[in-house]
Amino acid sequence: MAALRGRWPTVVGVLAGVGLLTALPALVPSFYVTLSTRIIVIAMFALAFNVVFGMGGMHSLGHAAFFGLGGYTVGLGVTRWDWSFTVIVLVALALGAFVGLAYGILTQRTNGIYLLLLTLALGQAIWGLAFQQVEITRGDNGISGVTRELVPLVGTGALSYYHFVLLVALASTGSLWWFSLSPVGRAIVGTRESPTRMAALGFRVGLYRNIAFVVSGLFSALAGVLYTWHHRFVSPDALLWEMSAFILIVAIVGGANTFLGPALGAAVIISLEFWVSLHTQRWMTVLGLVYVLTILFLPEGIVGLGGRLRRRHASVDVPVIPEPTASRSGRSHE
Amino acid sequence: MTQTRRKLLAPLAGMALLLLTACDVDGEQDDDAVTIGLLNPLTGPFAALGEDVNDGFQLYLDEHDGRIAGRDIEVVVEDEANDASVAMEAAERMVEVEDVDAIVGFVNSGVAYGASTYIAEAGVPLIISVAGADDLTQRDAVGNIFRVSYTGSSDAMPGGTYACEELGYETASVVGLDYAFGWEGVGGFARAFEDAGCEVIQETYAPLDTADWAPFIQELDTDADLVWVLGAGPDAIRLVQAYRDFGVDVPLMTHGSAVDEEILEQQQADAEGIISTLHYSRELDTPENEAFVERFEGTYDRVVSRYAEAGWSSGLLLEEALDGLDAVDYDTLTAALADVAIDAPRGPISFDEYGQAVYNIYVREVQEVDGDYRNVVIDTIPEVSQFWTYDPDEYLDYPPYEELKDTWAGN
Amino acid sequence: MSASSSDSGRRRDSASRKAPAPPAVAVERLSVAFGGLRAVDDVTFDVPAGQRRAIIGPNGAGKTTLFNLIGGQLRPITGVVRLFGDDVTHRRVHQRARAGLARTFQITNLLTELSVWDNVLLAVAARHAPVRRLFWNALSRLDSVTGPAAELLRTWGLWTVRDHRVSELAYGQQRVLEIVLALAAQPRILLLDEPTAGLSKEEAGRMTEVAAALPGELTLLIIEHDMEVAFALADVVQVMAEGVVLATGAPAEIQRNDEVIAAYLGGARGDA
Amino acid sequence: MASLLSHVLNGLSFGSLLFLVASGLTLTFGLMRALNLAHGAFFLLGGYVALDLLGRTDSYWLAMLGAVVVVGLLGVAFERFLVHRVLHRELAQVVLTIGAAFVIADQILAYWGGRPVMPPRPPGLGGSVTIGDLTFPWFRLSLIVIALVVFVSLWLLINRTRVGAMIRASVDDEEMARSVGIRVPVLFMAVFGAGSALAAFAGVWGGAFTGLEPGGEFSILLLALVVTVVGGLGSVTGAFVAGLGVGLVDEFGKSLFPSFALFTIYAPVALLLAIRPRGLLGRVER
Repeated sequence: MAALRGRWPTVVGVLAGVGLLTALPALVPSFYVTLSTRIIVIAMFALAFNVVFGMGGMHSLGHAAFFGLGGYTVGLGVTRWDWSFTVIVLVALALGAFVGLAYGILTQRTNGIYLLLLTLALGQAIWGLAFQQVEITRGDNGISGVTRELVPLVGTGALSYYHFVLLVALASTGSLWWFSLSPVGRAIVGTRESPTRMAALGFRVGLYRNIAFVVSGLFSALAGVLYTWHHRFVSPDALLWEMSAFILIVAIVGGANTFLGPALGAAVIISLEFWVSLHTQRWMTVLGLVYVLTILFLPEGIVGLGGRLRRRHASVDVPVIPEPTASRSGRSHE
Repeated sequence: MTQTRRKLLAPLAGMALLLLTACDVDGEQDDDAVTIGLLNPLTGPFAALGEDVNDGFQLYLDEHDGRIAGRDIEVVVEDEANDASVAMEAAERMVEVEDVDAIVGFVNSGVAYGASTYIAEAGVPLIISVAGADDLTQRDAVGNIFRVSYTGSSDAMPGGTYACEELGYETASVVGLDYAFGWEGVGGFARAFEDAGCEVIQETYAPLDTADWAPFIQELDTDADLVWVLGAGPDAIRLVQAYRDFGVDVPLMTHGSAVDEEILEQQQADAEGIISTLHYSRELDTPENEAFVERFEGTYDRVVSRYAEAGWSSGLLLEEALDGLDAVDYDTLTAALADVAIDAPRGPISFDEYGQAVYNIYVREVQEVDGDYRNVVIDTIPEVSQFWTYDPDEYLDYPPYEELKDTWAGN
Repeated sequence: MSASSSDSGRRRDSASRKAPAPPAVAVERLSVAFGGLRAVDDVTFDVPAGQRRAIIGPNGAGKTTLFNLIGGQLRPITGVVRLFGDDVTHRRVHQRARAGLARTFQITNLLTELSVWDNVLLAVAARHAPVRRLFWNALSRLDSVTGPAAELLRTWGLWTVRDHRVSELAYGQQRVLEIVLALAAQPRILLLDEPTAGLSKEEAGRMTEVAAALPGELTLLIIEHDMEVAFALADVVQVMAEGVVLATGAPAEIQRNDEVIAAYLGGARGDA
Repeated sequence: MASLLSHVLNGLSFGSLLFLVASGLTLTFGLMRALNLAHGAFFLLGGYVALDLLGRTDSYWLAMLGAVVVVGLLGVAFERFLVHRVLHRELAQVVLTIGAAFVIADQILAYWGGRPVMPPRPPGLGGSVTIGDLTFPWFRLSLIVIALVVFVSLWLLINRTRVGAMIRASVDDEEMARSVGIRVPVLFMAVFGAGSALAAFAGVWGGAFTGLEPGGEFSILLLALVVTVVGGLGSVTGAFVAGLGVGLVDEFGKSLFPSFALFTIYAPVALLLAIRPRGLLGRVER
């Protein structure tokens, strides 16, 4: 198929983007490095979420569970059980994958609004656990003092942590990109389009839904790990349904039917939230209006919009099926 | 696969562009002006508390037309939004972009804990306006973090001793909300009550935001001489209502936060007769308090609250600290704050070496005063430390209250 | 599902004689009901391997329901379904597909927002278990998949529209793609559910030629309303009405069968 | 140890409140397949508007009526200009109504401030009744009566009136309903308006139990969602049964296990949804 040569513009685009993000700390005042780190972590979470939402077509409102569990693994791993960095990351990923599998199995028989409400209930059940098991999680006060000594090849400063997060985010984005193109990834997209057709082709639909949740849970937990180390603090809010609603909206605004859309959604929403709250105390009203207007005028999200414009211009006069070489093909007329 | 190129390029460029536009650098500085950051919640469940603190502080500035200790004061207000990640970024922005000289903030203890790591590192003096978690000014005390409000246990311990020694109650059933403030309040009361020779016979915790308090109220051991409650906000309203609804005729005593002025305004007759201990009451008849209450309620036409007093007092504290200070920087301001002594509406305030305010504790009783229900001051316990009558080092060796939860009754 | 008693009897007979090749599709006392109405009522028939059987009958005769029972989309209340002698009554749809059964749907059921190319790639990928479990290599780079896919699209004249979304295709092309997806899995049994529905006369003619040219060893069951198409394609015609099989036989024979004519013209057995 | 009767009465009264809170949500979903996640915000708005009117008119009933009408009309407008455009796209409804909840809650905060308030109890329902050693507040008994009245009237509206039949027809097959002359848009506006009015009524009457505060828009929503979902999305009877059920479970749960909290209800709810997505009595999607 197309050799790398044919995809030259894409490679340049990616390299330019990566270069820009790497050089970002030098371009902006140091405060915005912290903000950018949060954007990148949330962007990574949004991409992981999109494996279930955009690719799998499953409306999950309970993804904070993976994110928060990853965060708590770090919080407890550092302050209470003093695990090593590798153990913390492995446990977080295993936890994310395991809970992801549980979500997949429990949501086998549901779709649409019922799946949304089921994942909401699951997420809240896990939030309730963290909120209530006070002896372990210190409940509402959360866990602070989650120092970054354990994080390898990086000092504890905000700048070096930014680069660490960027590295991990790019690696995850790359692997999620390859995963989305892999047979399993395309099969997940297929189950979104038509589960009955995919089953008739020989795909075990339930399995692919589970894989989507496992992969999504795993990378969401990883994002949760980075989020806690970034803030050096974790509280039940990281598990609360409002975080699940936030990431859902980020993916929609960004454009869930594209690969990088949700990442852009994260940048747009967090920057907007930050910029608007500088200028008005009523930033919640502005955000609410943004969500309403997005749904009404930008249903496919910002990146999706590009797609729709492109499609509208590309002339869609489908040519009549040419006379086939052999005589064995139905001919359609216009 | 031609679309992939455009799909990849657009988002990356878009993301970078957005980051650049987000940083409109402002915050021009003139040299002798002092910038104070107000980082309290303006949205979410604690929005009212945050606004009271900010209004109290602003009112104090307005009384001195924007200049205290001979310096122009610039105020930067940001929303803590009851969210640790937002609060941390706001604190960092205040320090690095707005170049604030001090911060007055934090209502939610979880958020205060979250942001304290950064603030300790940055060294900017912080006056905690409300957040009550004990360890912020005890085990995790940091030189540049002060607190003008109470710790979870500080205003409860005097109540324990007073109930046992002065009011003559021998047994008590204690009820608290199941989060840090609840364990610390209940623990403080129980420790003092039992050390004064009386006995806690029942200990109950109800989750934050309990919708229906009936089951807890009906489980109360009515043989107890006293029921002591640690509740706040809407929980306090619902709790006292259920207490009266189910006709529990055991005297009710609470931590002052359960009958805060703005809560009492909703409780009205339900709260009649409740005795409580707190470092402030609207009915204090000191000249400073009368002037403060009259100005606040005149300017904002809502009843004054201890949060507003905390904002006003922070202004007073900063004025005293800035007075006679030639170079204002983190260290000089922190050092100056450490040994201020002022007469605030609540009475005299100074800081102990952990940064916690030392102040009077008032025993109040809810009485009807010309048609309205007020916390009438019936006794004063002067100059109370956060460790009450215990030696600080000995007190800090006790296990933290979260580990003492469920251990007070029955031993 | 109660194991039908006659099952043991059959095994003894086949064991003693050199077992003849088991029928591609064997259906025994099959029934399913929707709220009291028996859509398929105690149906039994065999389709030997390689046979082309058209199933005709008025609307509501239970034809598509029968296909859904054979395909696994529906579970029967009684009866057994066997593919090449294997009892698949309790097997899931994807297991039957892997056993060599492919089908098209009466109402077009494609991966509409994906391109024609992606649809066929997935259909071909479905055959190879190892490909189905591949997490890393890009599906569009696997020669073992792209080769057959390209060949199929060229054969069926959809190569030029491979990059278009399925939703942008003409209806006729979508019906052709349904067949292509079914064939991509190199099935041994192919269920065609009204392949010519919604097509013009001329297109139907083309489709019939296409069906006729399918490989001989492929067992073909076609649900068809158009008598001409049915009789042109099928070795055997099976007539169904109100959930039961009225008659089965060579096309010529069926044309003369009065019961069939009655069923169509709404005779003795009441309106279909 | 409180008597069994008082536990049952507590459970039923709290359960009645839960049904009251969920009734509006069940109505809009049941009849219109519209999941209104701004339901909690309408609840709050009803309470705050009533308090505001009470301050001006000093008449409880007038204030309540005013609040119910104002919020009902807002519901009609909300359906007409926003919800109607996303009627069959459930995910779009979720995001749109969450956004609306943000806006309404923030405007309440801006206009009425963030201090927790509690609407007064309806006149005459203040005290408690004492039978033997059991003291029980009249107000909680009134909750049981009100829930019954609301349940019966909703059930009749949906199942026994022409309007109910027309609404169900329009939901099942909008084109068909239009073709037989049912003015579907007007009906949907009416249903959504009624749902919002119910939320406002619950905000006034139920608000005297729950209290009103910023953040209530989502805590109340979650209570309503649990009841609606457990009862079976769209089934009024289901919501009534589930409301009382959850109320009793919460009551007995708290008295038996000290650390029981309402949010430990989410795990069993999740399991129920996994096994029976349609909830206890939900109608199976056709």
